[in-house]
Amino acid sequence: MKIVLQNLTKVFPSRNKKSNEEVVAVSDLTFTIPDGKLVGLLGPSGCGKSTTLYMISGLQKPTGGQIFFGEDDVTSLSPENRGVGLVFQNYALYPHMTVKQNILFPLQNLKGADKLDKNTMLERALEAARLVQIDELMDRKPSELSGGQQQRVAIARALVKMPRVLLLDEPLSNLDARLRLQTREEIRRIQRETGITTIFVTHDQEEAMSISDVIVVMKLGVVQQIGKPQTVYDNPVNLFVAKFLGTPPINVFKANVKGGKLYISGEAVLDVPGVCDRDVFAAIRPEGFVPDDNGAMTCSLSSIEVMGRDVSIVSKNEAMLTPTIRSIVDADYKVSASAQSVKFNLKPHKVFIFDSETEERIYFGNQTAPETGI
Amino acid sequence: MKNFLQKIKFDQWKAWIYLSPAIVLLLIFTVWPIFNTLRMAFWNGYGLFKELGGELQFEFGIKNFKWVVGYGGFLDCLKNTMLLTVLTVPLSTILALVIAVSLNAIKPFQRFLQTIFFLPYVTNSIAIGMVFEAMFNIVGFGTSNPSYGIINNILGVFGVDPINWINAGSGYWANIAVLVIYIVWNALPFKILILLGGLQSVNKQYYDAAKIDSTPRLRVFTKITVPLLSPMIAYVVITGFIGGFKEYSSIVGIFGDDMHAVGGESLNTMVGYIYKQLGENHEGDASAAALILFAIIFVVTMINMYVSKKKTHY
Amino acid sequence: MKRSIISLLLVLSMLLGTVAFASCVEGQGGGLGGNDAANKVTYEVPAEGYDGSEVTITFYHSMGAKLQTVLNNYIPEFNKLYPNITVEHASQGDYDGVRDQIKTALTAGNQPNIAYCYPDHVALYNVAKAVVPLDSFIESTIPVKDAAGNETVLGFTADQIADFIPGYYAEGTAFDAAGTMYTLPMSKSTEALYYNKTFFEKHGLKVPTTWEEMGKLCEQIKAIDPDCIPLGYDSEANWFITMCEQYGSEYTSLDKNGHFKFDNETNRGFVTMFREWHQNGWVTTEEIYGSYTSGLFTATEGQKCYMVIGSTGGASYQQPPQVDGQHLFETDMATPPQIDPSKPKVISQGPSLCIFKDSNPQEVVASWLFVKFLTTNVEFQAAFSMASGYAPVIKSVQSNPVYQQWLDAANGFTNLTAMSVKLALSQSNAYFVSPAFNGSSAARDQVGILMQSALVYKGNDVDAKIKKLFEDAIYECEYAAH
Amino acid sequence: MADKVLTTMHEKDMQKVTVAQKITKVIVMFLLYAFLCTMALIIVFPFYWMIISSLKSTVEYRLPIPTLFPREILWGNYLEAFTAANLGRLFLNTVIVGLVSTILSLVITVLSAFAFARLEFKGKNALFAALLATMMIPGELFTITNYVTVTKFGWLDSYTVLIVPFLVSVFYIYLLRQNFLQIPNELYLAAKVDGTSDLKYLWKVMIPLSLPNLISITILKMMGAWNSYVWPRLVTSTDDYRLITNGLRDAFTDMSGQANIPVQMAAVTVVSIPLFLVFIFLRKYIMKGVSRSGIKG
Repeated sequence: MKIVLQNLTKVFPSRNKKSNEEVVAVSDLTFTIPDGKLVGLLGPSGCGKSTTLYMISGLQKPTGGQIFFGEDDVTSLSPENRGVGLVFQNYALYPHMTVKQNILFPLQNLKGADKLDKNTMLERALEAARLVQIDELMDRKPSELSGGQQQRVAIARALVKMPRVLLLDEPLSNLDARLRLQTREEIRRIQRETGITTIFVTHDQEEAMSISDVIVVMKLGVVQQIGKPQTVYDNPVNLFVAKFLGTPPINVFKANVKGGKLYISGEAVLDVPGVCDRDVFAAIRPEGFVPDDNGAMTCSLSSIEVMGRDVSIVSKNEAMLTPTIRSIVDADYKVSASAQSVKFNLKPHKVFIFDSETEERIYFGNQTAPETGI
Repeated sequence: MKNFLQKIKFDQWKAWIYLSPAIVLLLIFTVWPIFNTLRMAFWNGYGLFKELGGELQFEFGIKNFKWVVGYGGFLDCLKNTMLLTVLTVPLSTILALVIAVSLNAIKPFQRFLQTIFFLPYVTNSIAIGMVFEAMFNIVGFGTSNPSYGIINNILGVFGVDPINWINAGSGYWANIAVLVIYIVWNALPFKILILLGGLQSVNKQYYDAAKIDSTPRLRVFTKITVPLLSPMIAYVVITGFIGGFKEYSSIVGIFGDDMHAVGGESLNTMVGYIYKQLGENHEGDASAAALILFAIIFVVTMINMYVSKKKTHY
Repeated sequence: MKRSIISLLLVLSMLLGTVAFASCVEGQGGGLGGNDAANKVTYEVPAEGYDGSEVTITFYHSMGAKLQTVLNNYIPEFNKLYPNITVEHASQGDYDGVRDQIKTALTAGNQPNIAYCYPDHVALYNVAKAVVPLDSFIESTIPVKDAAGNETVLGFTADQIADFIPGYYAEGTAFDAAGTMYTLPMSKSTEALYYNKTFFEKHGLKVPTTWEEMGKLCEQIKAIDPDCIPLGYDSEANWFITMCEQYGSEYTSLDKNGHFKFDNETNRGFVTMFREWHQNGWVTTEEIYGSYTSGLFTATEGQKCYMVIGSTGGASYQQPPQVDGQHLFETDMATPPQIDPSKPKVISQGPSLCIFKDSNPQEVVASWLFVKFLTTNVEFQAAFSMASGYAPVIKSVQSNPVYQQWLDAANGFTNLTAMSVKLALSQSNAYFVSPAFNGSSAARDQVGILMQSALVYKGNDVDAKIKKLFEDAIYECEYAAH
Repeated sequence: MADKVLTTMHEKDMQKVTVAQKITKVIVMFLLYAFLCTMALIIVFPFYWMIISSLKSTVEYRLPIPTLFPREILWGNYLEAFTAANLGRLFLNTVIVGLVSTILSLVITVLSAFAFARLEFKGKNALFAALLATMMIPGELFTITNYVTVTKFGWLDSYTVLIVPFLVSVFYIYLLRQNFLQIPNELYLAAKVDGTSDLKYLWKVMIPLSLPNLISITILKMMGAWNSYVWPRLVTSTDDYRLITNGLRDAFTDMSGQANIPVQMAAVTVVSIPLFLVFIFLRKYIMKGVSRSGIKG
């Protein structure tokens, strides 16, 4: 089922009683989540992504705007009546119930046409447990499980009633690195298998990029960009999005455009046809650097890190805004570690320039703005 | 290794130093009285005044216990004590639980109502006993136009005929009902305090999760709230049982030293019996009865703990 | 043969005892002991009497603020005579408070020197042999010189003894067969019949002097005002005990082998009769009514009663209510009804004083001097009586002009207190004393309960119920006194 | 599973559900408030009675048909309560006893709780269990023996006798131990590594972290001093050392041993007010303390 958010706004009254300042957590959010997709809400902490999720679940009431499930306006519907599944950040498994009881719990609440008999419930619970591979642990209590296992129980509990929408709030944040990798693949797999429209919240761009059909990047309650992960990565609409996506992070320089050329530290590094003269920020993906002894851009070399198939060159430039320039090149390329400086040519589609004041994207050459929406 | 052992030894005497003030005081003001009670319980017919009056030799034996158990009203005392405990503990616990959950569910006036519910915690029990008596008392009982007391007046609004709660000729169960109301009233604040505190420390997400799963209110209460509060409930029940077995002053507060309504059945309790024996200088009997009471409380508490270990979660 | 001799001896000794008992009642105006004067417990009074040394004595009582003021006014008077005796005093709440406090204090040897007491309390303290028998002091002729230079004897003079109201004085001898004196009366009240004089005059009713008349009167009043309860009796226990005394039936005895004798035909008889009265709506009591019956007596609306038998100490509560400055009626008082009006019996209440033994004999002597001062000082007795509404214990107070003036101000509208004291004084030949022993308080409690339970019994098998109530009461008494 | 995707509410009329949901909420809220208010009235009524009784005349108080509001308001009862009961001196005593016993009690409780929560020594668990067991014994029985003891010590009629016998409360030790146990042991070990002494650690870490509990204990202890009656009456014989409740009971009896209840109620009201205030302002701490006594461990 598709979910439509229309001008969704959430304002929290200030905690400090004396001042009347209000905190705008989500501001005028409008987008549509297509049926059966896995959507990642992404942004730094405090960007309003969790609030958005909770408004979709019904646990928080929007201050303004509307939410539609399919064609139905559910804005003022309480969570009980929305038929969503929610996996909490710290799982909120009922500590006094076994895994089985936890998973059965939502089924026992079903009413009317959805009501199930005991055997069906057990079957469904077992099925859900098998899906997340915890069918061996059914009689344990949450306190006897590892973080990853608990997380899977939480997913099973959310899934078992076959909700119309599955919501996950930072589901991987409590897991260690290896488990996180493994679990996110499972989430992906489960979502594919069930085809439930799924929204999950994370601050980890890599996580979002790796499993989402669509990502929504948010900042201070405002949506910055919505799109397929690769599209957003390849074609950010502003400096924030460019900086937020990608590991290692994008390298940002103070630059200016003069006569259709991009100048960094006085060097003309790239042709930018169609851009008039102005001060800009130039952002270059690590993979956008091509080392070339005759390259247009000169940087002072700090160190070279060989990491298996890639080589990471760490260098410096006086115009840079990021602490160091990190470029990733093929392992075949050999730079002498004793060299003082290194020269690069740039791949035009890996270079983005932004207005120095609005930080909005300035397109050049064959770069075009991405389609908005999904 | 040697260092480690030294550390343990150091910890040992340090711990005892820290504990010494408490232990010294407890030895003097708690342990010695217990020992003294034991001594008195096993001296046949022991009375302090008898000793003061020059009778210095008391036989060692269990005559005091026999005397206590042989008392014609002993079974009544036991019955009343048990009955009051068995009635008041569940009632006050359930009521406190419902109030605490209700309080936790509202926003406006929450603090105000909280404060009101805790008021009995800080009041003078002497005054409140008098007030309760006055509320249930029928003045002019047996006359053609008595004042039925405020409680009966209120019940009258709902069409209930005046009930003879505590006056002459009142029934045993009416007396018990008044005591139950009074004891429950007295016990509520502490229980609400504990349970509300427990509720407020329960992670809100469990309730969010329950909402998401469309859990009906009653099921949230029985399947989530009660189990999550079970340690607090167990605590309240255990202390309630211990308190219930020591019930005494509430009965005196309403029915006076006689501990029964005029012409009514005895409402005496175990502690009432102990006090009476103390009042008549039968310290030996009082001590024996206290030991019997202790044994009962001990057994009941153990059963309670055993049950609550099985029933409380995590 | 042997058996008959024994029984003969028993009968003889009982006869002798009764005669002796009767004679002592005559002689002492209500005392219990006396036949065995040689066996009186004695106390060794220091040969030098009071040696003038500095001592501090403590006095436990239950006086409210008003009475403490009176006491504080007279301690300096006492100190004018004996400047080296410091008197400290403290209220312990009520009479039971004093008793409980002293009971615990005795266990640690920390008792006060002087205390308010009721005979039952003294019986209790006597188990620990803690109370000083006073005969040795009373009879002492050791000279004492006070600070004013007057030389008197340590004990009482014959005049002083004669000045005491005999019924009150005899209360101090209720503890053993020998009649050892353990207490001196401090301030006394009794029971009186309060009645609505206006109502009585209006309907031409006669104040009853016997219970027979009372029964008839109740019936009469009930006919006039079917909605009333003619009579209220405040204390059920007093009622029972007084009835025993009036009938001459047994209540309790000092006999160690059977203290509790009240389960007898006569007593069951009057309890049955009064139950009948209650069931007829003629009489109620404080416990049954649910509040002091003065509430009924002074009611301005609804149900009323026209007579109350209650303490003279509570006289002010029987004052007629005022509506728009007008008294609704006039109250008058009389001696409560009797079985034989020629030999009236009324109970005596109110505190006596006892002295506790102490390791320092001078403290005991000093305490005696203070007790003697409190009980024989006319001004103090007068002031205390006026402040408390209790009767003084010495006759000469009545000739004190200030006191006389106070008594003369008595009236049935606003000053019932003085009227009640007057009545209490006029009944002085009617006081009786019940034996006091360890467990006598249980008897008092139990007969009160018995009376209440019997009166309210609604079933059919009255005799069996009353029999059972008496048996239960005896069982509880004996259990308590074991 | 994938083929059985639920369509729980598709067929339902959202408008209807929303309205029904609103109505349910209103009804539930109404019932909640009605229940709470009824209970609150029941709880408050005795206090109301206390206050109106304190304003009645003795005669009105003894009326067979009690009045719900005094016919004539007698503020004089309050004046009488103040003058008759020597409340000033008793108040001072209560404050002194309350303060001193609270401070000493806190020290003893903190030290003991620390030993039980952090130190390892032989017989720790047995000792702790024994302490808890003493809570089960009817304390009334101790009174006589303790009275003899303090008399032998020569403590009667002193502040000492009011303070010392009740310094140790097993309940408070238990309460604080539970609190201390919740403070991670790592903090203590870290402090040990840094060479911080126990007392300094207690003062700098444990005490600040368990402050709400300590404040609760303080309040409960003060309230205890305020309400204690039997013991002070037993061991003191003059107003120099008596506490406030003793004054309440003893000052207003007349010769026939009957209490002047309206004046007594006035005194009770006066004496209750400081407690109410303390309670209203510090309710948070009392609640926290009691509820934190926790059961775990």
